[in-house]
Amino acid sequence: MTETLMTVIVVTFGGMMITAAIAVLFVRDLLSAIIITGFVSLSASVMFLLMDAPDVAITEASIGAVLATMIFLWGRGKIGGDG
Amino acid sequence: MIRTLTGLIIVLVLGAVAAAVIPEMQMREELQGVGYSYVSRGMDDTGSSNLVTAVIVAYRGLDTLGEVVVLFCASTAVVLILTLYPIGIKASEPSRVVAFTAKVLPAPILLFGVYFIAHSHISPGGGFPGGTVIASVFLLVMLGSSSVPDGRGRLPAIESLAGLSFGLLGFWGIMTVGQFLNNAFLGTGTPGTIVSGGLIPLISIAIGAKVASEFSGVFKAFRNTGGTV
Amino acid sequence: MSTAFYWSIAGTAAGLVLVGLWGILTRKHILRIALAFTLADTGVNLLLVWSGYLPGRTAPIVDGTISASGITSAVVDPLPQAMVLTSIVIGVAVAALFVVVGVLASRRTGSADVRRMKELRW
Amino acid sequence: MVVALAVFLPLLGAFISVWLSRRKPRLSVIVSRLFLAGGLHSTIVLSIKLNAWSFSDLGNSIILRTGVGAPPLSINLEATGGAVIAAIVVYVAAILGISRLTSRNVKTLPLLLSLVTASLGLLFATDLFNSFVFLEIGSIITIGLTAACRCRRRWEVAVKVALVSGLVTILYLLAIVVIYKTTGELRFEALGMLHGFPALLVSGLMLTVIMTEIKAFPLSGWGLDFYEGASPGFAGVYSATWSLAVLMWSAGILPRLPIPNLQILAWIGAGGLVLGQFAGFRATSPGRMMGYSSAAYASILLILAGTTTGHDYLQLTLVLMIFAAIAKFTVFMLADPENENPLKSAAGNLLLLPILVIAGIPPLPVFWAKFKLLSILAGVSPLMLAAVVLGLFLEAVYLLRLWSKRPVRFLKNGRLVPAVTSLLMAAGAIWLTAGFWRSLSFSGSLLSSSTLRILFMTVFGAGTLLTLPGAWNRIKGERSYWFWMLLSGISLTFLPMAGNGITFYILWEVSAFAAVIAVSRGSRAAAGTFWFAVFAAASGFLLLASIVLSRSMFIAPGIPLILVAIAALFKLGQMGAHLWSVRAYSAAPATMSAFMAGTSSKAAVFLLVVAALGTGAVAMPAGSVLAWAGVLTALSMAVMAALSSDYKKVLAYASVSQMGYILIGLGLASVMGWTAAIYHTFHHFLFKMILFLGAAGVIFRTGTSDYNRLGGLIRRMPLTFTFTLISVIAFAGVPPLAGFGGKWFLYNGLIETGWLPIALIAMFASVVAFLYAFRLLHAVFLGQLSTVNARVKEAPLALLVPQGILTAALMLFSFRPTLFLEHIVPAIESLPGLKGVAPVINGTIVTTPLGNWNAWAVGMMVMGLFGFAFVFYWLSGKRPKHVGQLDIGFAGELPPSAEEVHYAGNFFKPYRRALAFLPRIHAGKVFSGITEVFKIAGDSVRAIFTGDARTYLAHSLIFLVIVLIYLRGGI
Repeated sequence: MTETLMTVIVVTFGGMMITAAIAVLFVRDLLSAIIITGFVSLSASVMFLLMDAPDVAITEASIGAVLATMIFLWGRGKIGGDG
Repeated sequence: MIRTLTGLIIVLVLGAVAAAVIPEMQMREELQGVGYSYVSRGMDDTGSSNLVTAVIVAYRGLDTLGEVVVLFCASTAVVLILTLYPIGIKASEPSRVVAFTAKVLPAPILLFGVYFIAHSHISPGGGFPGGTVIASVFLLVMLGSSSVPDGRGRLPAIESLAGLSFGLLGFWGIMTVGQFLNNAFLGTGTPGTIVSGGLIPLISIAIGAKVASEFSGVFKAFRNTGGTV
Repeated sequence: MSTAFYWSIAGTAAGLVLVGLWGILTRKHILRIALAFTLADTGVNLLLVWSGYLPGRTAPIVDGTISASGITSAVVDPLPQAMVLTSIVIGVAVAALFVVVGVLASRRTGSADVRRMKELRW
Repeated sequence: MVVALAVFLPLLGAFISVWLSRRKPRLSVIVSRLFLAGGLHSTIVLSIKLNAWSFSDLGNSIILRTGVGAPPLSINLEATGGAVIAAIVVYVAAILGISRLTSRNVKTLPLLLSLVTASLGLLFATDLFNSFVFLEIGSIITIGLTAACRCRRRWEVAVKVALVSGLVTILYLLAIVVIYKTTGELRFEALGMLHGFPALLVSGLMLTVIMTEIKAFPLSGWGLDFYEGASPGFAGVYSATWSLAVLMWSAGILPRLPIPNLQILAWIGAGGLVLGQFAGFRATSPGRMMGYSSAAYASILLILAGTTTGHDYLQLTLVLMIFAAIAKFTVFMLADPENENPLKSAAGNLLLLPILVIAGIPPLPVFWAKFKLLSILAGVSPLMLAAVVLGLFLEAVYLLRLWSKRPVRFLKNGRLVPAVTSLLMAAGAIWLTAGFWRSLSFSGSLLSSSTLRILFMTVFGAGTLLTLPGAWNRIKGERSYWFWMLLSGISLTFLPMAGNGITFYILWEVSAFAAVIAVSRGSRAAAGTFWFAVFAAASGFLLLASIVLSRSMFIAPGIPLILVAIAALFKLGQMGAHLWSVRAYSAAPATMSAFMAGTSSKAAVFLLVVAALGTGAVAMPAGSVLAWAGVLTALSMAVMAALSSDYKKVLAYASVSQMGYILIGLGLASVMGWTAAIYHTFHHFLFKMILFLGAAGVIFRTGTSDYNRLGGLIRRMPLTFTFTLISVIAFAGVPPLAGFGGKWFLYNGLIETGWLPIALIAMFASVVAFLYAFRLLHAVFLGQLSTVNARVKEAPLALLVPQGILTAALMLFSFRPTLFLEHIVPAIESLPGLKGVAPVINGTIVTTPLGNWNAWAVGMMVMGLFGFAFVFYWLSGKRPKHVGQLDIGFAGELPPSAEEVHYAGNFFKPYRRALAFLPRIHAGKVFSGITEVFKIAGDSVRAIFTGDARTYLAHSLIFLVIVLIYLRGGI
């Protein structure tokens, strides 16, 4: 994997993450927002991997992405509604 | 709308003002400060070939103890609040897919989690992700059955024991070499083997058990409908 | 070239922080605010790891490919990674508590809108 | 080892209790207490090892190494002396608060225990990231316990705390990124290694984090809501554990912030103090008041960080923070948890001590720190000093309101907490007072003339002794107040012995607040106490400001002198401050009114004398201001007295009016004027005491002070009447009795100086004085006896004997004024800076430029004439006809109201009409105007706390942006 390729990946990922983050704020449906947040976390975990941080990547994937998303989903189920 | 714009302006101004720091944050070629020392001495000091684990569990074990306490407090608080004000839903009969998954997957996932924990000083992983993975097994089992599993007292007991053993390991360090949470006083073994890194594996197990029992407790509380927990 | 890589990560991370802060300031649904916090948290964590990142090196795990003597020029800084591990766990712990409190608060006030939760003021 | 036990024993307890609390709840509480007790023991051992109790080597420390290796690789916990003392407070609060917190749910135990560990961890932390972890533990526990306690608005509070701590997390981590990236270090020392913009960015971020965490204005919104909405049990424990730890931690970080000029912190603090306390001034909920008070302490911390260093800094922060924490803890623990609005039904009596501690009243511990802080600020910037004094005053006002509006209630249980904390606060007071003892002086050097010193001490001492017996006679609804009156009197008695400003100030404040407490124990006290307390606080703060501004010596000319003059005028009840005096005199227990009007008001005269002497003499312009203030008060208050129809109110107005003459005398700055003032001071003491003690007797027997329900008491209380008659003659200023002497000297002085308009108004005022004196005698003692009072007895001996003694003294000095003057006049002549000629004393004759005054001859002559008239009257044989009070001659017509029927009703109707041309002086309006301005200011400030949690977050971010822009010197 060349550095150029890595840069391209990172720039693409970064752009997507920021777009997704803005989408989290503005998308109507709360469920989508939660899932997009999970996606951002997952992308971050990829970025951690790219920055030579496998421990962090594993933790971010299992805790930051999966667990947090589950908690948010639970919360949404209890509150309901969008906003 | 006005609020959204105002917020945007505040945030953008903040970003613009803080951006002046960029020239001072240039990329480095060499490790600096304590990072260099960790890398150069880490293996000799701790016997852990995973330097991140060496930092987490050995050098800065106090942070990790704090981290354990954070999780402990958060889970205690969540369980406490949800016990006082139960808002769970009655567990419905699980679908067959879920029930099947709940039967098949636990064993491999459990193995995965245990590996994370036991090998934290050799390879990526550690007590926190390992514990979370194990807790997800619990969640899976719970989802696969129609009733809330009756772990009355058992989860807190594991939690207590795990926490106590972490704490007592800390005091052991103080009593032997006068340094709280020191884990290298028994010798550090050969880096790269499973029995190495001093007490790191033991501490990882304690952390893993604690994290697993805490998250399991939280999952259970999420499903609590007002019965006794 | 690696400079571009380096700074694009920082840019992404800083962007996430700012978007997160923006969301915290402007969203009104309590869970959405929690999501915004998670975004900002993710951004900060990226920044932390980034602060210890040295391009062209490997993860701070010693295996057969790294000689003990040349290790200081072979791996990235482990400390920020250790801090981020802590920070991720703390983040999720706070998020869980926040969600639970938020859920109960919105069930009490009948709405998940934080603007409705200002009985206490002045 | 000991440090590890101190920090981590509670954590082990928490780990155990999470399991035990489910199995054996009671046992788990006991076990937790044991763990806490063990930890407390360890901290005490530490404090002894560190010799922390001397408060002098607070920087000493014992280090606990953790992990592997040594810093900067690993993390140390450093138990410094100051942190250890704070840790002891944390433990004590946790042990005392445990039963309150677990009374509903034992499962909160692990959280409480972890909170102790987190607090100690933060107190001992030496590493930035480590502090972050502890901060997070604390926030999580705060959220959890807020939500778990039973209080109606817990969810709202929990959400707000969670949001704010989330933001703090992000900002703090950003700071850590910058710090680590640029220095490669995480210890506190790393802050000092920063340069250039990273240093400024980190400073801005850390400052925002700290100010949000310690709830400093304007980032205090969430804290206010927290204190108002959280359950008092948890709020109390929080304030003495976590909040204390965060404050002490911040105190460690703030001076390390890498900004070029740390003094900016002090300005942020001072500005926040004033604005925040303006907002607090408007708070209505007790919990919120406590929140504003903690914002005040946070601001003070910033001020300290910006102006003090080294040992002073450690000591001041420690003393301020721990005692405020203990006091706040006590206040919250006194709240009644069963009540819907718990703090509003707090135990009223026990609330006083913690509130006085927080307000910083001497000699309570916080005072010493505040005094030292103000002394330091006087050298930094007078503007900052003014801001801080104003802020502290506003804080005192709402704290006093909190106390004075409390209904009296006692806790059914839980006396242990106030007992222990009161003990701690008292011990602190004694400890610190002992520490500062060397700075006190009782050489009496403030007033060089020993004669005058003895005179004032006699007045204060005799006044206290003569009123004390009367304090045992209480009417229904009054609570025991003799102790407070005695305390007030004792401090007054020592006042002339004060050798420097601070000693004077302490005695002054103790006396004033003891009087406040005594007044508050009257049956109708609610209305009067608050304003009395406010003016006492105001005069106290003015005095304090002038003392610190003058530096060591008592009073310097210029602003300090003006402040002292205003303080004294407030105390005298002059210039509109009669607002408090009239209310307080009429609300206080009757004997207490006598003490205040007759005795403690002379303290202000003493202050003015001292102040005038300290600056050579009152300068001419200031003197004429004083004189005009005096004469206008004399007139307006005399009019008010004439028109009032309440016994005690009349006396109150009369007192204030008489004080006006003293002011004129002092304002003259001549020997004659001062002779008049001192003479009048002494004689006013005599006759006002007689009058008020007489009034106390009447009120004690009849239960009322309303003219319309009195009358004809001459036959039931002949002795009281006699004494009252004598003193009325005396203070009306008619020869032969003593009141005349004062006026004689006064007119001499006025004519000598050429202040004729003042002389004319003063003369007119004394005519009015005659009117109200006349009315008083009539309304109370003459006329028809009310049927209600048909059986009242003569006043008790405890009141009569002092009146008799005072009357004897009055008669003696009336007929032989030279006995008094031959000591006083030389003393006044010897004072520096007074102009004009002195009266010459020759035997019984006093000679002034206007003529001779032979009191003995005049007295004899008047007595002779009086006797002649009496004999003539007796021989004429005309006797008054006895008419019952309700025996009315109206023909079949019902009188409209009692006032129309009563002899004394609308007594001065003709004069009221005649005096209508006089401008109605409503000085009260000036103060209500000021209050109104304060209210508007407060409302506009506190409008920023909208209650929307996101606004609070915006405050923090906007503050951060502004600080960064400021530090960068522009965008």
